[in-house]
Amino acid sequence: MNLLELQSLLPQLILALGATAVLMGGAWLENRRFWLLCGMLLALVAALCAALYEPPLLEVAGMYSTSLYARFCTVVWSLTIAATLLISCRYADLHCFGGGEYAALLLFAAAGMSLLSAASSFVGLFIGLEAFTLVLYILIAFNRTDNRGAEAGLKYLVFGAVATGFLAFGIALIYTATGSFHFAEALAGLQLDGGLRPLGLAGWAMLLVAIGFKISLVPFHLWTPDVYQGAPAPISGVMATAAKGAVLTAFLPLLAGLGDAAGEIKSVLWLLAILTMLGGTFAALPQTNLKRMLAYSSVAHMGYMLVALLIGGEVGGQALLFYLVVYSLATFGAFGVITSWALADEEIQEYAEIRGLGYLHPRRSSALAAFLFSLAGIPPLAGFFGKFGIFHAALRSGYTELAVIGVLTSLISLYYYLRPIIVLFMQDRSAYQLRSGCREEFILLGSCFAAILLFGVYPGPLLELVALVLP
Amino acid sequence: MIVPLEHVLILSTILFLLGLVCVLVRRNLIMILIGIEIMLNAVGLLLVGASAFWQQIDGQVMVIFLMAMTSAEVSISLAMVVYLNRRKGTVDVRAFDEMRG
Amino acid sequence: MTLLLALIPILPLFGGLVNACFGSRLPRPLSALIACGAVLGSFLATLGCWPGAAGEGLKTTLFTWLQSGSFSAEVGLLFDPLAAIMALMVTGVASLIHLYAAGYMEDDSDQARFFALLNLFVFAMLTIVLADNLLLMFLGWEGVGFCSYGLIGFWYRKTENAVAGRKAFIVTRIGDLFFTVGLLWLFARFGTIGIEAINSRAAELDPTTLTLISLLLLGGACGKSAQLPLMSWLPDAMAGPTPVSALIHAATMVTAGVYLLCRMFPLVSLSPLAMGVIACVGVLTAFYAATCALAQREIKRVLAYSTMSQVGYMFLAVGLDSVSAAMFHLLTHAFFKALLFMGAGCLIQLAGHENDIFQMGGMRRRSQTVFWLFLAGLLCLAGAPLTGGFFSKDLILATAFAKGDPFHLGIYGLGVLTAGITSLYSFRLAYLLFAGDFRGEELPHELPKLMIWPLPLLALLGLSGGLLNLPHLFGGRSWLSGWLERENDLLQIPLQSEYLLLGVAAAVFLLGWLVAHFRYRRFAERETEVCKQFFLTGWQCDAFFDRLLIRPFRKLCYFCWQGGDLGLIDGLVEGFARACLQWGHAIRFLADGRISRYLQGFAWGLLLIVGWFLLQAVR
Amino acid sequence: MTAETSITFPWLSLLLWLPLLGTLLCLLWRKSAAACRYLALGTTLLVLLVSVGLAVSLETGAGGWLLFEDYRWIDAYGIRYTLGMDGISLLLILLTAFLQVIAVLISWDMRKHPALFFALVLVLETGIIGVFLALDLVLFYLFWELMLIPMFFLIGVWGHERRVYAAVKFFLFTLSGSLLLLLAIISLYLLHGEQTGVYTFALAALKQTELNFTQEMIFYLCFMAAFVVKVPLFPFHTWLPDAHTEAPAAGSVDLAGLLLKTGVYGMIRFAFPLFPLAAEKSLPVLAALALIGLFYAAWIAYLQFDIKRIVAYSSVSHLGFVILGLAAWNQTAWEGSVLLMISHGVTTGALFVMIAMIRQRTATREVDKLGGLWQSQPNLSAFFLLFCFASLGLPGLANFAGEILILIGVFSSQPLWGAIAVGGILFAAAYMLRLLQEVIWGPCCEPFDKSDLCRREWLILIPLALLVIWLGCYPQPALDVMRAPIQLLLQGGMP
Repeated sequence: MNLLELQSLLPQLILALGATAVLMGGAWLENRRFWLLCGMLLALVAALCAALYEPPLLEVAGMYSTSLYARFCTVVWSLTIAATLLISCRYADLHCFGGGEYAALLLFAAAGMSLLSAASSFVGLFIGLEAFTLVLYILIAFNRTDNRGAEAGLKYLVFGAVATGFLAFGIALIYTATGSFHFAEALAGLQLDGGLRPLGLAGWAMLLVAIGFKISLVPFHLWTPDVYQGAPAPISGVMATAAKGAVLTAFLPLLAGLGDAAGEIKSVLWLLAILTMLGGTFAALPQTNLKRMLAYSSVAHMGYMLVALLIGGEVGGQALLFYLVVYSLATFGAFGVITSWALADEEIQEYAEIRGLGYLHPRRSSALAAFLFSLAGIPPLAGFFGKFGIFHAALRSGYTELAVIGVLTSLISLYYYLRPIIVLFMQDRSAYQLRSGCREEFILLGSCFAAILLFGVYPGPLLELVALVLP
Repeated sequence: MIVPLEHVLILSTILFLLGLVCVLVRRNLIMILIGIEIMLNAVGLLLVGASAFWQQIDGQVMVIFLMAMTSAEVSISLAMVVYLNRRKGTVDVRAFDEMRG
Repeated sequence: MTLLLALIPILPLFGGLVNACFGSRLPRPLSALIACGAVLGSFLATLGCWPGAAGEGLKTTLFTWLQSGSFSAEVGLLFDPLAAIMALMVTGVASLIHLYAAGYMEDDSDQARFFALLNLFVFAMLTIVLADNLLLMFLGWEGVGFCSYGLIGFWYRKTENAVAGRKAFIVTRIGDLFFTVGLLWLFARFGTIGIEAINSRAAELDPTTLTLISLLLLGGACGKSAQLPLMSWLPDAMAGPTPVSALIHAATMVTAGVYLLCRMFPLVSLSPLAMGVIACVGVLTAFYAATCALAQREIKRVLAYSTMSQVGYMFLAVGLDSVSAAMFHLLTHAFFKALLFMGAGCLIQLAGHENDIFQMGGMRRRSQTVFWLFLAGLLCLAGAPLTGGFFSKDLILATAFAKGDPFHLGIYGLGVLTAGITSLYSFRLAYLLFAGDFRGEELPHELPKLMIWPLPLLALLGLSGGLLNLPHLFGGRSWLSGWLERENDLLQIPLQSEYLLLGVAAAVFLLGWLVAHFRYRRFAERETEVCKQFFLTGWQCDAFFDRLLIRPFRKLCYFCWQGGDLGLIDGLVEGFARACLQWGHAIRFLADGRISRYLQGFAWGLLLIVGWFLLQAVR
Repeated sequence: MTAETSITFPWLSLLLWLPLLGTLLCLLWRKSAAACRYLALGTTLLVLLVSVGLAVSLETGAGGWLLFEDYRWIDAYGIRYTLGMDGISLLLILLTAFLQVIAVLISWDMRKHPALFFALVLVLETGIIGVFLALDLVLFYLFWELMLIPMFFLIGVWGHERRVYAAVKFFLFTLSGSLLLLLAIISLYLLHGEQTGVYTFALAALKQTELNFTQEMIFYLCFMAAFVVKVPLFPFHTWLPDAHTEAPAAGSVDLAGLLLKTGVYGMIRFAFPLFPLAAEKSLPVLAALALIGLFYAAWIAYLQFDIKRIVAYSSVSHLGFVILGLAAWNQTAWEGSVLLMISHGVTTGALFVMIAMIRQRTATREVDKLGGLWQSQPNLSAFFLLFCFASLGLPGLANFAGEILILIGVFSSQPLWGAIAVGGILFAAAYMLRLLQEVIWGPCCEPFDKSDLCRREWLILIPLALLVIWLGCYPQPALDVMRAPIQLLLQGGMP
């Protein structure tokens, strides 16, 4: 690795080295808030660096690209991690997290995610994916006093490991079929009508199982609600947004490169998209736990994004990225509200526990309601233009059936998004007296809220940006 | 190449499926982890075979990465096993079904 | 002159509005004063306009009410001979009744509401009379319905009163539906709703349409005038205060139907079939109502049925092609019926708010004045020779006779029979009221002077009403027929037939009297007979309609509500929602918390993908 | 389409965003109920003032857009911020502005979260005005949905016993229709883009799209799905009685007076002009549904025990009349329909206002527990009588003028429909008189509060009553304003 290559990977390096430094430092100085803020600053610096610093090389070691697209993803994931660190301030105090480790692990995750989105070969993809998956194993079970956290950690570990097996096997099969790990060549190899093509398809099947797990497509979604419920709320937020988004963004160029050979794979994606939209929506209907509901809702949203992924190209990619950003803002915000409502011994997640909180904590409750409405796609919130883009893309590419199913599921989904809102605002007060939020939480929730409102009223700039960065 | 690629493929697939079955069938966490190790080793085998087939080195590089990753995963897994055993006094995965629905 | 014309309806409207808005804050006499003054002013304005009515009449347009496309409805007034005579009668009788009401309502706390509605009623009635187009007429038409509703249920604390008001409104509205359809149809055909324009172009219509439109107008008239089959509301309407019964349900509103038919006569008369139906409806109602009147026990119900019966005569007259006979009877009837009702009001007051004639008796001793006045009214009603009622009724019957064909002779026969019954029940009423001793328990009450004053005037008008259209036989010149420009309504029959008809009329009057004399001279509580019960309940019409219409209607409503709305539509919607939830539960239970189950999901998913690939490959 | 008018002062935007400004101020001063109250009143009055000012100063008799604004908005999809006001929109906006003042006044004593309440009422006003002004389909859809959230909260938070059920039902019903609308809008946009290469959501441009009949029918049905649910036409009406019954007074007023009208407006502004052939084909079905609804709702209303439900079903019945008028497809009937929309807004709004006042005094809406109100509250009862009779179509009061114009129009093109529809008037009388009977007549059921109207209530009722009488006796100014636009719409031209 020469200097130029290192320079090109500067943002990732900042994240990874910063994480190491924080980890070391955390062992000496036990000031939780300091390390969290430190981590946040590092993430912000990485984001700034990715946004402003023009990398000298277009590809690093044949594994990672430094295209605008990759930089955009790096910015987004770094900002997500920064936001997570910010919102965790109180939460970490409450649960006595080790500040250094927590910040370091999240920074590692950011590095992993940004590598994953930047991957231009299967090796890079594997490394990036594993890097943040390993970190998440730890983070999920980070709360050592919580049985549920342990269970969630276990579940994620077992499935993650199995999925890693599938991913690796899929990569190996593709490699066997094409003789290359690099996306362009590996995909080009699949085009041939050679005898090894079935092998490649088998590899893709394995790969899809692994992706299916990571972004929780039906029927690989079963772990999602349990893990989200058990993990600390900020971590659930990261998992529902950045972790899934990184996988999706990694596969967007992959599918685009597949070209004509993608027929079979797209038809599988088509099937998975339908299953996911329907399965996620219906399973979310009877939920009475906020985090589980959000988990199933994230499943359903993955279905929508899969539609965009499947369409690909400029239209699909634009819709996907816009949707991803908007969805992440809303979902992250929702988990942020749960974070900020957390008590020392437990998190408030059951609907029965949040009855009538809307008037006790009006700002956070209204923010939650806004996030949920945005997820439901009700204007004037950003979710509307997200869905608009997906349906637009689907209709434009002739996937009318997907658009119709999407419309149907978003109608049904409204019911489960309304339920917490009803509980919050339309029922009598529960006995819970929650702590009032801290400044950091309000800043973050406020900016999430402002963003979904802004993108709901004036999505133009974001749409243009997204169109600009598309590979 | 002495061994044909087909044989490597078949063997590694069998190994992978054995590992998968182990994961599916066993209830003991340790055994499940062992099944996963078998799956990953099947991958390693296939990669090495393919690397030999294509006369390229990067397949073997990937195996190195894989091993490193596996060891990291195992260390985390074992830590988790210890942690879980301390909490619930068992490593039977059936004990962990508190969250459902 | 046009200003004066506009004042005719505007004055009562103004009076009504003032009373409605500020009535409860005005000192008590002032509210009555405004009401009476408004109507009296209207009467004077009518008198003032009178000279302009002859020939083409006066016309004025105040403003455009509704204009859209080719449709245009102006608020325009037409003061031609027909409208003039009607307006004069309405304002005249209304003035007297307002005076009476001022006395009658002296002690009522809701006096302002009463006078507001009464004034508004006069306004609406005058709108019917003066309207130059059908839509404006319809405004008045519905307006009188509203006021009648409000006044029947005036003493709202008793639920029956309010129910009676509602019944009146709904039943008359059934008639209004026909009127509305007729109006729409006329507009569709002529492109205008002006009464004069329609009448002058009526001949353009083909006979079927003409007949149907005429029948629709008849339907409207039937509703308002309580003719068969829309008659059942009128007896119940007697729940209102007596001045209301006198004004609305005797003198003016119930004759609006007759007026409508007279107004549209050039149109209606072109259809022989419709004319026949009108005559039949008229004479049948006359007969029906007369029989019902025979058995009634409440004084006002007797009068109500007699009103229905007399209005039936007017319909008969229209059906016989004789507008002037109809108007003649309308006028005389208005005088004597108002007199009878107000007299009845006095009697009820004297008897201590007792309605039941079986509980009265001997009322002559309580007030001689009222006795004589009431008797004058009854004589008119019964058709005692030389009274107004005699002449007008005779003219109608003679017209029927003069037609000569079997159909009209049959009608004549039924008419004469009805006249006999009329005489019978009039004298039954007289005997039950005045003969013998008082049978009730209540102490007598005093009569306010204001309640007596208007009566003699009306008695005079009623008794001498014949002068309006005195036939040549008696040396008269049939002024009314001339005024209405209906000279061909005059009878063209030989002199001896005319004498014969007069003789028959006098004979049935005497016959009715005699029968009543022998039957009711001495009061005896008779056992209720089946026949009597049948007549008392108005031929069981209420029960019949209840069975035939109201109960099925309620069932239909119930079916729509429970079956359609809650059952079918909501059931489908909620069923869909429930199904969604159940699928949700089913999918939810896949995630049972077991790691092994979740891992199986992986395996199934892998199989699914591989299988799908294979499927694609096979294809 | 006059582009130069957009250079002048953006009156339409002012009208549109004023209420939202009020919302923000309300939320800022949420600690003080009185401040919110006056802010809301001030804002709604200001909107009323501006709209009345526009109505007076503009030359309303002319066809075409009275005011027009057009700005770039979202270039990526070709979405523009296009507002336009013609006679019909002007009338509906006047109605909106007026009823919102009433809605604020009737909720003057709101004790439960007043700031939020008034804020939502103001957001709702923006949504409704936006629907009446928007000419870009996506902008329209945005406002169309914007109405949902405040209404959902108004019903769900300030409603009565079954409020949550009603709110959810309202939300889901209306959204189910509008999502189809969204699909159709996007498809139409794509089709137009493929044909012309210009991707735009502008109504005027999309009208030029060439469609074959099947496409046109499908699009039309999707559009109508949204509008028909909102109107609501039989058999999509079951959300309305529930929503009305449970909503607070202001919610009911807005719902009946304004929200329902947006559905009709959507039809005449978007569905019919965009898909004239399909619309023409659908008229008999539309008329049949309208006629069924007209009778069906009236029959159901006759049996209801909850006075709000009676009025709610009467709304369904009246809107059936409106749709019937549209289905007749001629000038007179359309003028009647628009006029009836306005009159119905005023009368039904007034009735809901009165029901709220009655409820305040008696604490019940059950007919069994009411009665004889005239005895203790004669003034209140007199107004109630007036509005009930206006609602049942007494000539000279508001609803009659619209109804008779509709009947004349319908009769001239389809005599049978017209003749049947006349029957609806009878049943309207049946249920309205029953309502009157149970509430103000009969023996007195002691209300716990025997006070008659207070000053604020007089202030609410007198304008309503005057308007009801004015619309009944002299609706000509309103008819003049809507004449030219309706002519243009019927000819298929853009106003």
